[in-house]
Amino acid sequence: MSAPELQADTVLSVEDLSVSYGKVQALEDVDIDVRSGETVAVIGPNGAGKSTLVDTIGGFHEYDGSVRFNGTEVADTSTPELIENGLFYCTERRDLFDFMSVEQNLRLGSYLNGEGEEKRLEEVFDLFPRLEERRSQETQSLSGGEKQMLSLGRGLMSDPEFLILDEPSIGLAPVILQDISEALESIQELSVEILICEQNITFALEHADRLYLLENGSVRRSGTPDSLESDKFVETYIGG
Amino acid sequence: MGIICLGGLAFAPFLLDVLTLRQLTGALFLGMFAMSWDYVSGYTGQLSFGHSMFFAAGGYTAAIANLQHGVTPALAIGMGTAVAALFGIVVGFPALRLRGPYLALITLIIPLILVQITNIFPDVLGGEAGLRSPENLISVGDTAASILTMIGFRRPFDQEVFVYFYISLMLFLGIYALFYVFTRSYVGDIFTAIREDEDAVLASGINPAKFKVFAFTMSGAVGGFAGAAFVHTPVGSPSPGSLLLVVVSIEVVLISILGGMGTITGPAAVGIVYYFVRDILQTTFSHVSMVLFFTLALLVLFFLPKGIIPGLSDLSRKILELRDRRANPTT
Amino acid sequence: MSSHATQSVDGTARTDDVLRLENVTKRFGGVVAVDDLSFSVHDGEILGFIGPNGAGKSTTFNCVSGAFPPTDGTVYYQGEDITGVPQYALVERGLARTYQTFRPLEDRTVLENVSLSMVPNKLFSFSEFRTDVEDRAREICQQVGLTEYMHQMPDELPHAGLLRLEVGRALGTEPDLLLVDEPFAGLTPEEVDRTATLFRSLREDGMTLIVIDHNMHGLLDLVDRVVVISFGEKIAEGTPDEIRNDPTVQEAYLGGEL
Amino acid sequence: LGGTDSSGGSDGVQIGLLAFEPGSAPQGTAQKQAAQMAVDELNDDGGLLGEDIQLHVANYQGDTTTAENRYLEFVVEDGVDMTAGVFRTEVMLDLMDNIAEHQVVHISGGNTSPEVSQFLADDYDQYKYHFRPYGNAVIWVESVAEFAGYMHEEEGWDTVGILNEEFEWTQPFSDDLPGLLEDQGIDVPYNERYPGDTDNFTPLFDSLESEGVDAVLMSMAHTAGPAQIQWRDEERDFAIAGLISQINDPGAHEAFDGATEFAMSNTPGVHKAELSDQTTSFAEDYYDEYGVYPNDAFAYATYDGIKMWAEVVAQEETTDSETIVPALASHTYEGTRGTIEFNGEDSEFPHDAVFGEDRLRRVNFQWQVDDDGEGVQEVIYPDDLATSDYQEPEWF
Amino acid sequence: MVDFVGIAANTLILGSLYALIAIGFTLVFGVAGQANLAHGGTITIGAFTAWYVSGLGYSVWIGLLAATVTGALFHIVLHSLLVKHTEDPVNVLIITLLSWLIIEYSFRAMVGTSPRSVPSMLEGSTSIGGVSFLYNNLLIFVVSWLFIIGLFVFINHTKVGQAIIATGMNEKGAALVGIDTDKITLMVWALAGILAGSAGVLYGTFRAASYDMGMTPLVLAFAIVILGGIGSIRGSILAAYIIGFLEVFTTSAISPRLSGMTALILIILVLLYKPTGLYGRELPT
Ligand SMILES: Nc1ncnc2c1ncn2[C@@H]1O[C@H](COP(=O)(O)OP(=O)(O)OP(=O)(O)O)[C@@H](O)[C@H]1O
Ligand SMILES: Nc1ncnc2c1ncn2[C@@H]1O[C@H](COP(=O)(O)OP(=O)(O)OP(=O)(O)O)[C@@H](O)[C@H]1O
Ligand SMILES: CC(C)C[C@H](N)C(=O)O
Ligand SMILES: [Mg+2]
Ligand SMILES: [Mg+2]
Repeated sequence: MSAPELQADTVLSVEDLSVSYGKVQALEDVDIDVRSGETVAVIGPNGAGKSTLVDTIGGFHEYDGSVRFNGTEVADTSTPELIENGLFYCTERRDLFDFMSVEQNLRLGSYLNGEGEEKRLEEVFDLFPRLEERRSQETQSLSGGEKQMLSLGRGLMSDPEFLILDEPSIGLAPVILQDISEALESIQELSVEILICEQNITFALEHADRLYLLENGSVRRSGTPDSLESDKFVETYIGG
Repeated sequence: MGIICLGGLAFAPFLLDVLTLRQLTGALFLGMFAMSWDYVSGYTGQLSFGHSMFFAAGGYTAAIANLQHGVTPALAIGMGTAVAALFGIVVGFPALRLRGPYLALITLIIPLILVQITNIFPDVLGGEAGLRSPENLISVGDTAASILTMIGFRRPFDQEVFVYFYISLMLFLGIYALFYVFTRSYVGDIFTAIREDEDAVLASGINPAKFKVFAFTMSGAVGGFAGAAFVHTPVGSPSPGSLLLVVVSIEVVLISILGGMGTITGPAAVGIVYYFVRDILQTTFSHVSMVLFFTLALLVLFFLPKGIIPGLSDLSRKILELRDRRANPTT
Repeated sequence: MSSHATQSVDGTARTDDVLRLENVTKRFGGVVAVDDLSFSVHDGEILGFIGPNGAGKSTTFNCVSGAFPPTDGTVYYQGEDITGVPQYALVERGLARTYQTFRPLEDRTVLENVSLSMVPNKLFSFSEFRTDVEDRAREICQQVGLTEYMHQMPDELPHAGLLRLEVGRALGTEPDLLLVDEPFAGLTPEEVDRTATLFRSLREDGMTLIVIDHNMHGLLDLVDRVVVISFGEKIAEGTPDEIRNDPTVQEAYLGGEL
Repeated sequence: LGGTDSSGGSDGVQIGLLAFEPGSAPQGTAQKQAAQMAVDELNDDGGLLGEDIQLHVANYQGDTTTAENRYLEFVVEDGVDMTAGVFRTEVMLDLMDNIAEHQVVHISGGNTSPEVSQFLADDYDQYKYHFRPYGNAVIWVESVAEFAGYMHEEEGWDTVGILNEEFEWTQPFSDDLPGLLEDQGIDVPYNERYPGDTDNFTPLFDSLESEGVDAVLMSMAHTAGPAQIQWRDEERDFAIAGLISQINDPGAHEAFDGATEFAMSNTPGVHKAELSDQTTSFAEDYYDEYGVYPNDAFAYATYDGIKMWAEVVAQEETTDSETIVPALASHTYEGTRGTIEFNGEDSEFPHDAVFGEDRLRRVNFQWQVDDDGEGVQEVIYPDDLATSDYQEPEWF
Repeated sequence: MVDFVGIAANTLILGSLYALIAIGFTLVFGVAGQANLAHGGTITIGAFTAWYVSGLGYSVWIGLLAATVTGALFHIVLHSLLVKHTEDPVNVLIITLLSWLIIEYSFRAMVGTSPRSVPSMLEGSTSIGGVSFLYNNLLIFVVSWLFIIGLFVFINHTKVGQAIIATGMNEKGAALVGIDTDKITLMVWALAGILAGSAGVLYGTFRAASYDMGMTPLVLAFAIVILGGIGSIRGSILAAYIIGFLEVFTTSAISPRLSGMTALILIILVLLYKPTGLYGRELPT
């Protein structure tokens, strides 16, 4: 049990969460929380259940246990309501609108929050000039990395207060990764909470205030980057 | 289960009255048509909404060959099959370029056009009325007739029904076996892979085009063969209503889906049942019969989306599991 | 073999080239995805193929593997001009690839997925006995580390599992040259090592590989040689060390020293 | 056990009627009602051969396979002594072989193509079981042509278009009608056939108008609704006549929401035409029974056919086909529309009813609206039967 | 003699009517990926609603209004009761086909086989440049275009319209940006119901209402959608006019017997040449 004063500013709290796909138990009794202004990373081997976790938080799965965002249970909230409340989730598969232009995709990012759309569009283009170049290209023909940028850009268009990123570094060239790192930092400055699932540990350690290590659907370790870096268990996982 | 059904079919003439037996003969052909659809559409996922073109190609060719050119029935059936196979090739090629609904539309359109063509050339193609029935495949010989009389089939009508039932049953089983063997071989694996993802098939070093054309050709040939044989029996005639109209194509699709796509057995069995259910409703409910019939089909499909046969076996498996669990409550 | 193998525009070609691209260009409307690209791959090597996002790597793979023909230029495989030859025919000739986005057949198990790639591209064939195929498919599953998943459906696989399945399916076609698109994406370092080991062992067995990836730790440790492209053009070529230290590459791709 | 001889026929005289959608379609409903009335009357008079007649009605849904199944149920299962009905030529053609095989008398009630009697002309012995107590389309075409000649004289129909629905029975309208019209000095610039599922007549009517026709002669049995409605709504500048089967039904005016007004058609019988001294009494009895007047060939001929057959059966004291067929073929019967007699074996159309002054006749009527706003089928030709003058649409 | 002005006039009217029918179909097809064959039944429902309402003594305009309601209602019920719970697109196709047949045969049992005339929306006619036009037909043209333009603006220039398209492309993606996809899908169905219901009324005033009136327009709608390219409203309108023209032209200038055929043959040729239709996109695999 965490201390009462910590609970006060908990934005997302996951308690005793279990999720299964038919016979496959993907998550078991997971407890995770994200507090105001924090960046939290979830790391762990392939198939650990990271995507399942964030998918559940995004409202796409039925679950046992409790997942509360801003105090309300996700199961009782529709995905649009979650977005309305400031959550934005960039999925591992990106889920872009393939036959729309880059710009249309971005604009739909601010579907529920049309105010300041133009300004944010400029900001996204500043962050990813490549997207501005490809502004009217059909999304399906973008390269893998370009799609990843667009996915992030679309997330930013909603002016999120709480951003979930599932493997934002996947398929990105090192140069772009640096850009994304910078973008993430500037988002962090806006006191937006961020929950990242990452495989790229260096990237995760660099940005996270706290980390959770997930394995076989359960949390094995959690703590600050410093506390974890010296952890034997994590070390073996990171593999040096 | 299957064995009981087969046994029932084999002894049907001794179990059913002569008119029901005659209807069963017609139902067997519906089953053959449905199987030919399932072979291409159920397996490769290339939806054809105009399979009647093959039945008609076979049936009309055979009838014209026999009626207008005096070709013997057996040869005429062969010619019908060949022409239908040709249709299969002709449709198979666009199927290489067209996917999903695009292909469905093209296949739907072809019989629509054919119907109009038969109307434009009523002299050769018989128009709306269809052609007269060509010669029967065989006639009941004297010795056969006397044997049949001995086992209780006295009237020539009864004897004819008896003989053609067995002919149809042989064709039905032959076609079933043929499709069964093909779909259970690696060819079936490739067909279903094409249905799932053609690019994955390409990446596996298999040319999906070749297999698609093959599927259409073989399905067309078999459908055409059934159509050609059909018109040479006393139950069938080369008319748009029984071979060509869109309704025929749609019924075949409906049967296959109700029976379970990609199973061959399902469409074959449901084809037979379908024929009888429709007829029973028709005679008992007259003009609301079709409303009832389609509502029934809708409910079946809604509650057993995978079709009757797969759906029922799923269901029975579930019930068995449940019973197991009840039997050993500890587990 | 063919005379092509010895003649070349820039004279860099060697007779043991498995694959050679000459002046390959691919345009999509106004976009030039691949721009006059030439390079070659030697027999038995593992070539790294890198470049920024959108540089045209996957497009190059597509042009080579027969997904679509290049707008311009020629592709030679084992000395023969294969420009525009359809993919299935190339697979039959021993050129296979994996996709950046996975496309398993969702309706069948992992084992059956792998088996399919071993099925003959013939309408009537009795030569392949199903048990043989299955044994071989099992072997491949073991080789790529899918033993425990053999009888599961693709949608039950974790990310890495899908990736292995992708490789497994390609292996089923018994390729001589394998093009791999981003095999390390989303893998843990441990998984990256395992995959790299698999590639090395394939190479031991005589296979040639081209690998695209953005994971520089994983890739540069694995490959013998690297070709770097940017905006569709080749900007550098050399050993991993040369590439690591190449200022152009650092600027365009690595974003500083690694 | 299967295959036993079930054609008993011991439980009274039985009649099987193949009707098209009785209860919903006017054609089948008329057939069923007329047959029922004939049978009831016969039974009231003591039945046939000392027993009551039993009527079986089957809906064949306009489909050949269904028709064949129902037909076989009649002859094989029920062992009926006679069958009647069938209004589609296409279906009838298909049944001819079954009739030949089972050798049961069939009295048609609606189908009209000469192709049907062609079977008898080609092979009388095999197909002689079929009778059609109202003739065929060739006669009808003559009657329509005669009417057009009359209108040519009276109303100045100098140019006439022909438009036929694509069905077997309309073939004589396409083939024979133009010649018959031209012989009378009528110009025929337009002669087309259109698909039976047409519902857009605008372009067709445009073409007719641009040919400057005074009238169009149509033959159709399925598309009268849209054709009539569009003709009226678009206020087409030509009269419409011919053989429009659906508007021969006395309920058509109401069914088509009044769109039939001013349209004309040709029929073997309509209740206002005093074709015989029985016409009115039959029509009124029928009206009393069912609340509608009898319809076209479907009601009159079905009724007459059954009565005529019963008369022959009573006379021969058997229902056996081999006795009945020759007897019926040479019988003369006073029916609701005049005297029925069948063409002989060697005529062009064996077993179709004979037409002529003292035999059957055909009439042309027009839908007119009476003072109460009710639609009435007024006979306008031939003169001796006419009940009203031709009315020109007010928009001409 | 070929009457070109008449052909042009008829094409304009027919084409707009076809377009109205087809875009409802394309919306559902493009957005929800569901081929709704019951669209043909909706046309029948719309036409008979207007027939019934005008039979009660109200104006056809009220009938038109009522038909938009019944059309939308039918689609809402169909979708929420059946289609929503059916995953396989092929099953959706067959289930909607069966629903259509049930509607057809129910009307057949209730109203019978004979066609009914829906009163004109506006009586009388006028002559423009020597060709006479029924006011009703001009109205069909105008009303169709009002619906089409309204839809066009809605789809392309409103957020909800974009959400409709987005939902069609990627449902999860749409949910991620906050689109209530269930609501959108239902809305699209209702919208298509409105379009088909009113098309039924227009069709009824133009031709006649009958139980099987949906067949021809549905086959054409299917053809139009595919010729135009799935999901493309622009393509549908163009294709509707092409098909309308061919039908009118063949009937008037070649032979009525070929009227249904030329358009069909053209479709085959176009699709063989351009498998994704005029404005089509590759189907996502
Ligand atoms: N749709 C599904 N059906 C069945 N099992 C699934 C499904 N999706 C995921 N799983 C299983 O659930 C477990 C967790 O998967 P998840 O995708 O959440 O892992 P992950 O940590 O995100 O992995 P990765 O790093 O590879 O993305 C895995 O074992 C996977 O096989
Ligand atoms: N069909 C197409 N139409 C238009 N542009 C295209 C098409 N396919 C690819 N492109 C463009 O070509 C460029 C190269 O794409 P490609 O997928 O080859 O990049 P890549 O090097 O594989 O990048 P990544 O590492 O991000 O996967 C990109 O800018 C992409 O947007
Ligand atoms: C005029 C109608 C009674 C003709 C009928 N439909 C036939 O086929 O012969
Ligand atoms: Mg994941
Ligand atoms: Mg790529």
